[in-house]
Amino acid sequence: MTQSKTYVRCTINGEDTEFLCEPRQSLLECLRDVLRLTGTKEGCNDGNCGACTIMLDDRIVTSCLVLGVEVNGKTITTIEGMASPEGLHPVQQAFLEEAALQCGICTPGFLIASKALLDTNPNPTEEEIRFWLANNLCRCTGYDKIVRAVVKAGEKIREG
Amino acid sequence: MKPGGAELKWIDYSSPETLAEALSLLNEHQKDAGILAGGTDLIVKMRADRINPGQIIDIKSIPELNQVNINSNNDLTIGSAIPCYKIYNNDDIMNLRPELKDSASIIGGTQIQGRASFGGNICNAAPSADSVPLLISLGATCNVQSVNGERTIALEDLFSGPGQTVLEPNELLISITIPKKSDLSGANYIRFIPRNEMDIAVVGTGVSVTLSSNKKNFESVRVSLASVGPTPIFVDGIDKEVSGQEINDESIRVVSNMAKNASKPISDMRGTAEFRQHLCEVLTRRALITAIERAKEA
Amino acid sequence: MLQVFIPSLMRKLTNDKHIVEINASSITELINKLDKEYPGMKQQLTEGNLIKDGLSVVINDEISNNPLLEHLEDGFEIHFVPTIGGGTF
Amino acid sequence: MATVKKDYKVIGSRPVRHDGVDKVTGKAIYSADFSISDLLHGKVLRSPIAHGIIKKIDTSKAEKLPGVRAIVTSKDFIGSSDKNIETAEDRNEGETTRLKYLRDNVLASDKLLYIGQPVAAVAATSSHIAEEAISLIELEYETLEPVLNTTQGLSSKSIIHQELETKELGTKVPGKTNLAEHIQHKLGDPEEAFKHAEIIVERELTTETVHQGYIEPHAATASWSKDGRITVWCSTQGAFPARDTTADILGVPISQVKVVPLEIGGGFGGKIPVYLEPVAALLSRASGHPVKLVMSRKEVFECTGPTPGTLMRVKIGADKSGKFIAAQAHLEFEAGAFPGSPVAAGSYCVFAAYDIPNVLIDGYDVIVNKAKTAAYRAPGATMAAFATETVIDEVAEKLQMDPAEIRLINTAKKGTRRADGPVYPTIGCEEVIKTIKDSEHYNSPITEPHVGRGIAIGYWFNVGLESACTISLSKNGTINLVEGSTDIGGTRTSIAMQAAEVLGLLPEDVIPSVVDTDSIGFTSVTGGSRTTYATGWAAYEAAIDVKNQMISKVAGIWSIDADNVEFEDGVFFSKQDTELKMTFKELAAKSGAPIVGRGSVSKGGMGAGGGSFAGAICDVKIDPETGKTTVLRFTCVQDAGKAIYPSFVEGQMQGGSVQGIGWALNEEYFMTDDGRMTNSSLLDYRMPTSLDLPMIDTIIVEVPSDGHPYGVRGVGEANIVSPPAAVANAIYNATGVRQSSLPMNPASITKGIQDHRSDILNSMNC
Repeated sequence: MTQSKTYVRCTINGEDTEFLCEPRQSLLECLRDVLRLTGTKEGCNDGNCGACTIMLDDRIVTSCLVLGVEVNGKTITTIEGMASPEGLHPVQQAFLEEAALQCGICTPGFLIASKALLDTNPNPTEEEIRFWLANNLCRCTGYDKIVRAVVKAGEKIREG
Repeated sequence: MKPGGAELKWIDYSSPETLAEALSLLNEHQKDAGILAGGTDLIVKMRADRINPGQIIDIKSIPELNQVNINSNNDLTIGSAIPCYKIYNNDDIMNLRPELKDSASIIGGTQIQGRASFGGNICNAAPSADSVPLLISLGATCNVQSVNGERTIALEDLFSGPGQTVLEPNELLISITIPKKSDLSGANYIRFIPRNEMDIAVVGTGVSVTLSSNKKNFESVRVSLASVGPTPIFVDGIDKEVSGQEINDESIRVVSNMAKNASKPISDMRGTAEFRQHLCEVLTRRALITAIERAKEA
Repeated sequence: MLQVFIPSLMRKLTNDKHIVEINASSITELINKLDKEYPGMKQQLTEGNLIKDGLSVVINDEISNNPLLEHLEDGFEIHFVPTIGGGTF
Repeated sequence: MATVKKDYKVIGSRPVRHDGVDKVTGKAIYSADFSISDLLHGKVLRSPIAHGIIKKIDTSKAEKLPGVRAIVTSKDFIGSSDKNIETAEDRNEGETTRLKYLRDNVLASDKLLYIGQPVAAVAATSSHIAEEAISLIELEYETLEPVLNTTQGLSSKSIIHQELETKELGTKVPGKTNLAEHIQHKLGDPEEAFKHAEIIVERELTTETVHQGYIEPHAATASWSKDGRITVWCSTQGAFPARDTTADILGVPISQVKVVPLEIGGGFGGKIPVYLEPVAALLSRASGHPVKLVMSRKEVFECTGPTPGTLMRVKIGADKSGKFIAAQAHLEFEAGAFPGSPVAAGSYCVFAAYDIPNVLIDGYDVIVNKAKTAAYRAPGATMAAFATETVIDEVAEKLQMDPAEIRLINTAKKGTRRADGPVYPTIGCEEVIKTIKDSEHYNSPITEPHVGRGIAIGYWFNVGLESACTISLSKNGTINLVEGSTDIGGTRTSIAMQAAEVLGLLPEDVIPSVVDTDSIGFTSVTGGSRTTYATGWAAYEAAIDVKNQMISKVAGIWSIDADNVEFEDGVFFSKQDTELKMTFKELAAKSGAPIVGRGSVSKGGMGAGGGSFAGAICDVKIDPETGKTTVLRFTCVQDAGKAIYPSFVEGQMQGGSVQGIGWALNEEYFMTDDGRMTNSSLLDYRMPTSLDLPMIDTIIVEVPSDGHPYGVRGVGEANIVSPPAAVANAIYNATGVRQSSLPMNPASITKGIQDHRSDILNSMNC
């Protein structure tokens, strides 16, 4: 078989998007190298750090363990799609206000994961937050301020 | 040294929409095929150069592999490609077999559970697979098909070695069937890991128990272990020892010691053989106690 | 007077004396005077008129970035200490 | 010099950080995000063995692969390797480094010294092709016996560097050896003093290799232009040191190299060394294209500097009242394949929290066949404190003293002479211990079984070094602040706030930028807890410069003497004529020569500002059957001097604490007997996840440092020093068994409990 690229059509951050990729390219590579959406980060490339977390249809996944060719017809949200023209999402705002980031490399993954949690459970307990975010590693903060930011964002979301 | 965790070699990819198409592709490519459901083991192994399939067959679009079915006998059949989160978020499954959450909610973390399936966890055939011990203790069977036909294999008979199953290269795991739940039965899976998530089981224990009608005696106990041998281990002969026995510290200890004695662990970076044997006893006892409590509540 | 602390590994040159008092206004002057009193000191401390590789000079309580440029005043404490190698900061 | 003014307007507040919005929206550009026209992608071939001799590197097959544009080996370096050079880091350390060692660590020349050492590199049109080409390079070698720990290193006949001689205070001791350096500090007469001790506790302890674990892998892009100029875009803790080292390794003048530091995804000391930059540059020269190299996680673990495994013996003697009268430490640290473990720093810190009159410390820097170790947050101090603080706990127990009380009566304070000689300026050790002793946490009751509490104290000496900063005043009354400290945790803001305070501005009126090495004066690494301290000081100086120029300007406008102008609360006014007033913004809008302020500082090496002390209180619960430790509650107490941005200070304290907890419980390199790491993934190198931790409480103590205009002490490091010892002491209190090795994993705790039980049973049988 000749080694040719595959055509993929999907929705990314609300936009109808087409791209060509090799079947061996992960969705993470496609986002970063093909589509130049570099907000999604690579920390380990084997699903253990969560820095490449994105929303794939209704669920967060690590995009390093998804092939680009798998997302034909699917809907993807990355960090670039989180803020609206009106401003930051409450979870982004809370991360800033609570100093929930230091170096910031894990932050996009944490934000996508935290938003997904709050979308279904805007009033999570500390334990629920810690359990949900256990697939996202942060080496700078010790998670304390991240947990606080998620709680605060939940409050903001509940207030509307 | 290969730059680890890095680039995949060239692959071809197809995403068949019917079972027949998938089986035909698999038959064509045999050992060169890599079955992609969640990819959380497959892609990791390919990156680490541990396997190099040339043809990836994505089975997520095949209806039969994505169905949950409860028949009139209350046997539960779960499609092999269903990701973990759809198992513990499925009310029908949780009403019938709430214990499946024990394992489905601890495989990897939240993101991994968005992709990883029981089918993949089983076919990856790691001795540490978290979904397997509980399913074995529940008496689960595997529904397997190829272009030549279909067959059913008891889950405990599926594994032939680390990463190895008895499946033929052209056979596909379609679904897993868990026989109907007996009255006064309960089950539990627990594992030991140094962290609290995102870890490989040092030891895992799945226990299923059925009580006598007075809830005071064992009727049946099935125990299966992870990470203490080259394959998941079904602990044989427990029923012979404790069926009909009164449930007390002594009979519980008989079961947990049988589990310990059935284990054949090795020492590696995740734990020494001695520590693992010790944990087998502890975890089996704890899982059994939880399973008994659940059975009494049932 | 400066208080010069002699590192333990050099005390064989000072007959095990830990502290030596010397009048000097620069490190170079100090080392020359030390060497006069305790021959061999200069060779231990310098190489080509510079402080030897692997040695740092502490003036009072901080390691000096440019010891040869520092003006020393009466009452200062001088220490010669092993450098902190290996990407420690 | 520390000001007495306490009512700061900006300092102590918590504004939104200047780089924050870009970092929460994915716009911030980190090293792997960088791209440029005509870019090639590179991969590195690495040593498959821990110790051997290179016989041949055959790249001919790889060169023929379509898409391959260049392959380089150490032969591509310009000029001789046989000389000593002074790296930017060395300049502050008063030593030089063999150029051969620096080069061999980025591309091996004659020997293979550790698994993962770079041997050759490929640039190709895609990373997939580059990786394929790597597998086509044929490396022939002869295997030698590897040396894998300090005991082997000090006894083995297998000599790693034939020319290496042991250094003692810069003087070489002749003889072939793997011992690169012997350090000694001696105070008083410890031998005699131990004879008079009421009680002596001596223990041998070990720690395993651990990694900094930053989430962003190393990445660098280099472009070597036809005119000889080299531009490097990379992730580094110090753009200037990276520039200087890259130039040295390449054999070109530093003026030919420009380093553009991109956003950095964590470092903790591990992104001070240069690994990829010179290799990318060589590939760029050979191919004529810019070349990008990105490490995989496996490469990060196996090929970049972790902090070493150690073997330590610590002995403390105390009198009846609990006063320490003598102490001795023997510290063996693995350097990795080249000299330079953090044993020197460990030797400085091992007893630094205490006033002990008689001390002997010996430190040994031992070469082994593992990746060259690098700095990791308070390098060397954490292991040393694990030893000291667990021994002190045992002394306290034997004397039936409260663990905080024994530390308090022995605390170091201003005027205490350390074993290495100097006396302390104003420090906050006593205040930290008192804060622990008086805290609600320390005084809360423990009611559950299998729960224990431990405390420990840690010190990091902090450094000052060089920093530069310029400030340009804009017509709208805002300032652009340009600095050279790469920002890992919000230092742009903590630096900007110090300038804002001087000029009466709001934090958002300061626009800080971290710039390339052509655009600002030399600035040392972001490390040694120095950035907020020293670069903040440079910003303070630059702001003073701006203020003085504005005073001159307004004096000119008013035709009065500049000495008669005052500036307060954002308003310039005449001391004599109360009618003469102008706000900062009004004056900024007046035309005239542009106002540019400069700040440039050189603030000493070790001990800058007196360093920082921190302490930890830890409650753990042990599952006695599985040995699993749950951290129930954790409090970090640290002296910040003055907390410029309290949230960031807390963040450093929490982050350091959690790294220390990970080190205590589960982090370690598993190595085979032939020197291969078997757990080089974030699955099996078990750093703490959010689910493994409680909230981390913080108590900031403020004992202003002498010297710094706001009394700042660096807070980046001291917080990691005490946690492993605090956890160890808590585990002891929960189980009755002392742990003498890190990590204290479930298997070792279980074994400890089982052995302890059998000891008790045996003694009952007797």
